[in-house]
Amino acid sequence: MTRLRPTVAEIVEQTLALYEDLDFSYVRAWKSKSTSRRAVGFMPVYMPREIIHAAGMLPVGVMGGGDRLDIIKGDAYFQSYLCHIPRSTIELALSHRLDSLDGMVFPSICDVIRNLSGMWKLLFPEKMARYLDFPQNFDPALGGRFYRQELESLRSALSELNALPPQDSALTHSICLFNKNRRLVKALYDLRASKPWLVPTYEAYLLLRAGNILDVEEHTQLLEDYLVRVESEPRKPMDNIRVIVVGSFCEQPPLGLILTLERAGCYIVDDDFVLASRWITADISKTGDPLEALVEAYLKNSTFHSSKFEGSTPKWRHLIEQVKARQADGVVFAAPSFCDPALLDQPQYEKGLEEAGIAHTTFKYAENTGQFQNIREQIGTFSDSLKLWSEAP
Amino acid sequence: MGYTLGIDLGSTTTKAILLDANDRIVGRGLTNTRSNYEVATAVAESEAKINAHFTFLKEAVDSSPKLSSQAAPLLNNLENRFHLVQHLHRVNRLRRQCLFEAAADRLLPHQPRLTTVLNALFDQIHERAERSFSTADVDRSRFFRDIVGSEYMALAEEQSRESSIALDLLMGLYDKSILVEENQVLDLSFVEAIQQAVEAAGESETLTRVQQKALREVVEEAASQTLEVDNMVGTGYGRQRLPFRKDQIRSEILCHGLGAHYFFPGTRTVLDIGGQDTKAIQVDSQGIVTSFQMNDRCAAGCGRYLGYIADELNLGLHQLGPLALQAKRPVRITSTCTVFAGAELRERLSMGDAREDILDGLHRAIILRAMSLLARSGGITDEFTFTGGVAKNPAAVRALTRLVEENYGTMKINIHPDSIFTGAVGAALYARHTQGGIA
Amino acid sequence: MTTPPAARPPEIHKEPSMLLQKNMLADYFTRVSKAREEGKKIAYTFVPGNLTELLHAFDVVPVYPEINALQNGMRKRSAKFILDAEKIGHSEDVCTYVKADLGMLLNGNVGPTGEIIPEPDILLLSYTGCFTFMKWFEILKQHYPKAEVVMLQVPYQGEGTPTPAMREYIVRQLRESVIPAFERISGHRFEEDRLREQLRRSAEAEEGLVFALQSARRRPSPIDAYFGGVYYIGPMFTAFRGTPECVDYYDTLREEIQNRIDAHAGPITPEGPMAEEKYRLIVEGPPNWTHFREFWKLFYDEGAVVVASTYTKVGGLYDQGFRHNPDDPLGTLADYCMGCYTNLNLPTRVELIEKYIRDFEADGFLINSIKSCNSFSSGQLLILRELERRTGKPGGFFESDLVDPRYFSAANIKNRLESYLQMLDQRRSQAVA
Amino acid sequence: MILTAGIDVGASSVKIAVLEYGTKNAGSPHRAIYLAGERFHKRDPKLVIRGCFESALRACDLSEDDFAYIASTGEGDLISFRRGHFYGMTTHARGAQFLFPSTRSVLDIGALHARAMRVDERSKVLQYQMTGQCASGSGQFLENIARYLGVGLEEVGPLSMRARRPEIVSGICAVLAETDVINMVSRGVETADILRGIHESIGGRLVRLLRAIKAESPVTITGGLARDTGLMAVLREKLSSEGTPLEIQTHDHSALAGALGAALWAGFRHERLAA
Ligand SMILES: Nc1ncnc2c1ncn2[C@@H]1O[C@H](COP(=O)(O)OP(=O)(O)O)[C@@H](O)[C@H]1O
Ligand SMILES: Nc1ncnc2c1ncn2[C@@H]1O[C@H](COP(=O)(O)OP(=O)(O)O)[C@@H](O)[C@H]1O
Ligand code: SF4
Ligand code: SF4
Ligand code: SF4
Repeated sequence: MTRLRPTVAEIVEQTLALYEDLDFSYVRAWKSKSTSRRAVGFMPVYMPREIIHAAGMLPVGVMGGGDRLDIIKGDAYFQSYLCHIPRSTIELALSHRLDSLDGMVFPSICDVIRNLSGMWKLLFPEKMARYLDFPQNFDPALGGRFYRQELESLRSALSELNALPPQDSALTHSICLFNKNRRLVKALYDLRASKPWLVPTYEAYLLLRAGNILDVEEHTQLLEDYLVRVESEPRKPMDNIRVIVVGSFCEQPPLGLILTLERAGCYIVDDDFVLASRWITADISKTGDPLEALVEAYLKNSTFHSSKFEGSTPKWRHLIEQVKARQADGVVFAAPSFCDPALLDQPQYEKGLEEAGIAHTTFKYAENTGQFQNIREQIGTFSDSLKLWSEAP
Repeated sequence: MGYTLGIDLGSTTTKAILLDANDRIVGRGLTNTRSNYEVATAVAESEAKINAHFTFLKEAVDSSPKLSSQAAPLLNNLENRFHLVQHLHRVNRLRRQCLFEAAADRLLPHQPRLTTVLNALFDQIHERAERSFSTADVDRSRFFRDIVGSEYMALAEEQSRESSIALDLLMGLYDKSILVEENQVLDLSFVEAIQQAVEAAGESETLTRVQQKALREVVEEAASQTLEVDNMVGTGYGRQRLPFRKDQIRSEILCHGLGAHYFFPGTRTVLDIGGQDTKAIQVDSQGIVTSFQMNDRCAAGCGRYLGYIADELNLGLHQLGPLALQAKRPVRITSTCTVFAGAELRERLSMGDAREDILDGLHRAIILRAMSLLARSGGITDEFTFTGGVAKNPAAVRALTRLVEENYGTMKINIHPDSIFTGAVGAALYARHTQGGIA
Repeated sequence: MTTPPAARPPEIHKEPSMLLQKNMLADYFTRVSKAREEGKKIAYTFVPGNLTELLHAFDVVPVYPEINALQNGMRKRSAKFILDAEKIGHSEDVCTYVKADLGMLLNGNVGPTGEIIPEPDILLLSYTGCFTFMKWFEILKQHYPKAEVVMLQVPYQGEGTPTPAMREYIVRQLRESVIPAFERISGHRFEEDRLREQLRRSAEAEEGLVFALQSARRRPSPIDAYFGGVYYIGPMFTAFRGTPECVDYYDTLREEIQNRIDAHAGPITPEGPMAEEKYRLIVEGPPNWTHFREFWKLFYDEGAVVVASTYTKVGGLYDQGFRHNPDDPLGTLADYCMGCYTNLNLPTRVELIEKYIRDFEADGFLINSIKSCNSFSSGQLLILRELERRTGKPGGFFESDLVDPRYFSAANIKNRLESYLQMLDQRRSQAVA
Repeated sequence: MILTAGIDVGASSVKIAVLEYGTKNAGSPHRAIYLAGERFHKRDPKLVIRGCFESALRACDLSEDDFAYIASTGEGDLISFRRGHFYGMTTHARGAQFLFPSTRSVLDIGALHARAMRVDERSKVLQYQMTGQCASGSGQFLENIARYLGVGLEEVGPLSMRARRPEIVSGICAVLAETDVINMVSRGVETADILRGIHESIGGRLVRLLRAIKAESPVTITGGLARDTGLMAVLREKLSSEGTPLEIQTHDHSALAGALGAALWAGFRHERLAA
């Protein structure tokens, strides 16, 4: 059967609809196909989605409520000096928008998300809520062993949801599907880096967000379609600077912010948005024990990140490498307000960049920020400063 | 027979309530808070007493066979006249103060011209007051400062155009003088003012000689009633600085809870949006507070936010809500900060958005903040009472009603016409009931 | 109103144990400052889940950046330090302990007592219950390139109980990476018996601490378990656990409290002895250090006594039965690390406070929510509601910060405390009527 | 020589600069021939901007067509008759360096925002930092306070310098400040001490901004608050006593630096486009 590839406009429309759907109707629809179907949500930044998928379930990335959700009850649970994502996530749950999720996994990223796991247990005792610890000790015999035990325990918790015993073959199969997906996401990022005018970050971002919810094969197909179609879009390069955005890994910037960055003269050539789709940087082994393969991928092939102990190579080194690889002109630190992991890293990054003579700029946002004036001014000046001065007075 | 007095020294307004021995409200006093809390308290108290005198007067007129037929217009007229007398008195004081400021050394070169301009300006204020106070509906929620301020501003603009005296200079004089004026207690007694009012009323009304005499008699009688205050309790933002004993001071949270219970015994949740703070309070069946939340020191969630916006638009506070109700395509306001919202408002206006549509968004913004506070205090339980100055604003009420319905379901929402006095009522109740030692 | 310069503030009341502790602390800072001269190695490490006994077993001198920050906060030095850290690019939003520490470093690492704190040889990243610790040492590592980071990851009790896998993970890390690293750096071989000896003394002192904490069950309570409590935990949670001085300290403390019990006396506060115990409260969350005395006085003025607090459990839940066990040295360290208060998940924290409210017959509970500390603070509003629902006791909520004076508003807190206590009064009188 | 105009639309006022721009060929220096600002005072900004621009035309006896390039900066969206737009910091940096060629850092303090920039000798912005979305400590904040105290804006500076015992305040809301100020007045705190306290607190924030960008000396102050001599005094004091000393300088035309910068960039851009 031949299938007509959707156009770029159609893909954008579809992904935007998914992004804006705070009711997760896709999940409902997916589940309605069979009574045994289950969906499990997970918080940013990383989740070994293969495990959920292999259990016959839909992994759903929950990334807060964005800028269209009014916070009515969520503030009842969080002080003003905490970041925004937990309150909007609670709001989603209290307003029954997450009812289609049979469980939630809270990966170890920071104390806020960690405590959120306990809050979930108190508020929704009937739902599965798991905290998933990641190793900070990267010795396979120590951290690796511990992480494997964590994964096993998660696996059995999941199997309680649909009473199906875990199967290694299923996990291997899932690993293959996600490997393919990751390769395409990587292709998308590479294309954007080489021809940023062709792949606006607005679109790339929506595509990534779609991957948070769509079934992995469907998403892979969508990526493929986009990559084929976008090549023939009549898009022209502009006089923009190339930047890498760092710090937006958990609470996501509002779409308006991404647009503002682009309009103020920046091509984003790398970023840490929706990081779960790119956390693992190489194919996960599809031979041998699949759990072991997941553990190994985490220990050896995961990206540098604020909630991962940096070990002997400071994170700014990785960032500088990234700047070079992506031929970026500068770095934009965009962190959510009150995000300790991102904000505590920033001065180190800045220092490293300064020593390397790489331009950078910093601002904070919240997922529901509606005012971009300040940011526009700032980013506009940043891009002005990088491009106006080639022959200035 | 003794009365109790409750004073709620709010950040924007100071409220006083007089309760009689049966806990009936006989007097209400309202004034704007100013730098001198004692003055604010004294003014509110005297306003409450004046109001009580009018209450007595009304009773006397109603029961006087000679006057009862014309009671309503007569009293209304009398009250307007009374306030005009007070108002003009203050206008004159303000005029003197402005002239005095204009004589400052650094202004000497301008002084002759300034004097002329100021006198012309105040003559007009005077005239306008005569006119506006005689037409029946004066908006009493606007204080001296606001009424005179906006007139002064408009007239000063005119004058500065005509006379080449800088607007900033004229406004500066006003800003200085109003502060001085406001920090004085009114040196005009009820008796003096009411007599002048009666004179004026006598001249204008078609009263028979007999009626005029009867009027004088009831007025005299009402004026001579003494208001023995047995005990008083102060509450509110500035309570710590009230010249009261410690046991005469109660937290505004408690007073609000009790006051809301007084008006609506079924109340379980109270939302109070005042000038500088917003409180969400849960009370039990006795009006005793069980939990509460207050906002941070940020104007974005309270009445001052709307006040600031009203200033930006050169509107009176009371005009804001009705305008917002006419919104057709509500605008979502993106700034949180009041000052930034003001800038956003101006920007949007000049981009062509309608005033009412923006206003609707601004009202919604403040109510959204209140919703979050309510949630933090424990949600909303039937019956729900909305108090504070902002409860007078119909657009705020509408936004609240909608959001409550959407998020907590249908329930009874109470708003009392005297709701701004809720805290003062609570305080007056405490004043009565702590006397017997039931603290 | 201003105080005339002649009028000195009233004499601060200090108990003998407090004076003793003050001396211990002074000695300690001197010891730290001299460590390098004496050829000793220095490890920086964190309070919750600290391995003090193990460090002592290697003759390594522990330095606790948190304690430095706290002490600097109490001595009103932190404000400047925090600003200095913000000047080099640290955000206003992040934990102020970190910034206070960095600020001190930027100002020559002169410690709270005026003595210089030497650079670390080891950054012992044994961290319990807080992610910021990890960031903190990543930052310090940039400043001290010569120091070696030794990682001991302590898993969080996400599901409410420590699992054998977690315990095994810690024990293995201790055995296979922490201890070898210490042997290498300190040049001393690991002697298990030395560690056992330390642990034995730890357990002994722990009995004393528990006696103090439990004494608050009496009416009137002879102690304040929050403001006073932070002193009582001082030696136990830091450099003294496992030492003979520590045992002595708790003996002194026990005697002092016993005397007050016998005399039916209330706690001693800096303002003088507490007159009448009008309210018995439980407090969750750390105190504010920059206005510690002011904060305490607000309670003192109202006759409010704190009978139990969670902050006094950040270095272990001894009152719930945990004791260091010399017979299983590494296992007991693992249990200790995992059991610290901020490593408990929220449901467990709620249960613990609920238990305190009942066991200590509290009239209500207060939460002091600390801006710095996501580990403590995130979720506290739910804790509040959950406790109110379960116990029917009203809760009060304050916000302040540990060492950043910008976030302490005495007027605000006073207002809230007063309102809260009046509310308690009202409910009490209603209950009587 | 060509004519350019720069229009800086701020939160509280519009500023216009008309420039005789000395092109490369002509080699003549740039010369400002008209500089003015006007406050919106609650009027429709668009009308004020237009009116202000027309006054400029009248004063210089020019028509719109005489300009080679009209550039906007700030909220330039409000200007329909511009040819190009430059971002605020780009223009303030340029303007500041025009006023003081030695400028190495710029601190622009306007009605709602403050921003600090470090610039190189070609007025390229190397690093910068801005204040956030709370108006506490902004120009508008100061203006409100002055109003509550019944003090004219131009008196604020001189008064503050007369303070003897500054009343330290921190982080108070720009709108609610009214009551805080009222409280202070009622406690008998002198107006001068209140103002100085506020200057101290604003100054502290500004110093932090400058330190955050590792500002270098000399720092040129631009924006309306450059006129506030009291604030300048506080800044001078703080910058000479805390950390590496920084020298600050203000110019009579500091408030117009943005407009000037825009007009300068306008000329630069025009030449590039023409080339
Ligand atoms: N007539 C009115 N119409 C609409 N809003 C009003 C009116 N009067 C007062 N308000 C609002 O109420 C606020 C003052 O409320 P109030 O309860 O008196 O405050 P406080 O007790 O803090 O002084 C004002 O800031 C204003 O927003
Ligand atoms: N003489 C003065 N003394 C003190 N402040 C002043 C003076 N003149 C103007 N200002 C301040 O300058 C601010 C306006 O600065 P400006 O740079 O024009 O702002 P914007 O560009 O944002 O409109 C006003 O808020 C006012 O507080
Ligand atoms: S935004 Fe930052 S602080 Fe908030 S939950 Fe995410 S990682 Fe944690
Ligand atoms: S976040 Fe809390 S536990 Fe962590 S370092 Fe800061 S104060 Fe300590
Ligand atoms: S955000 Fe605006 S309204 Fe809120 S405190 Fe700051 S200045 Fe005041």
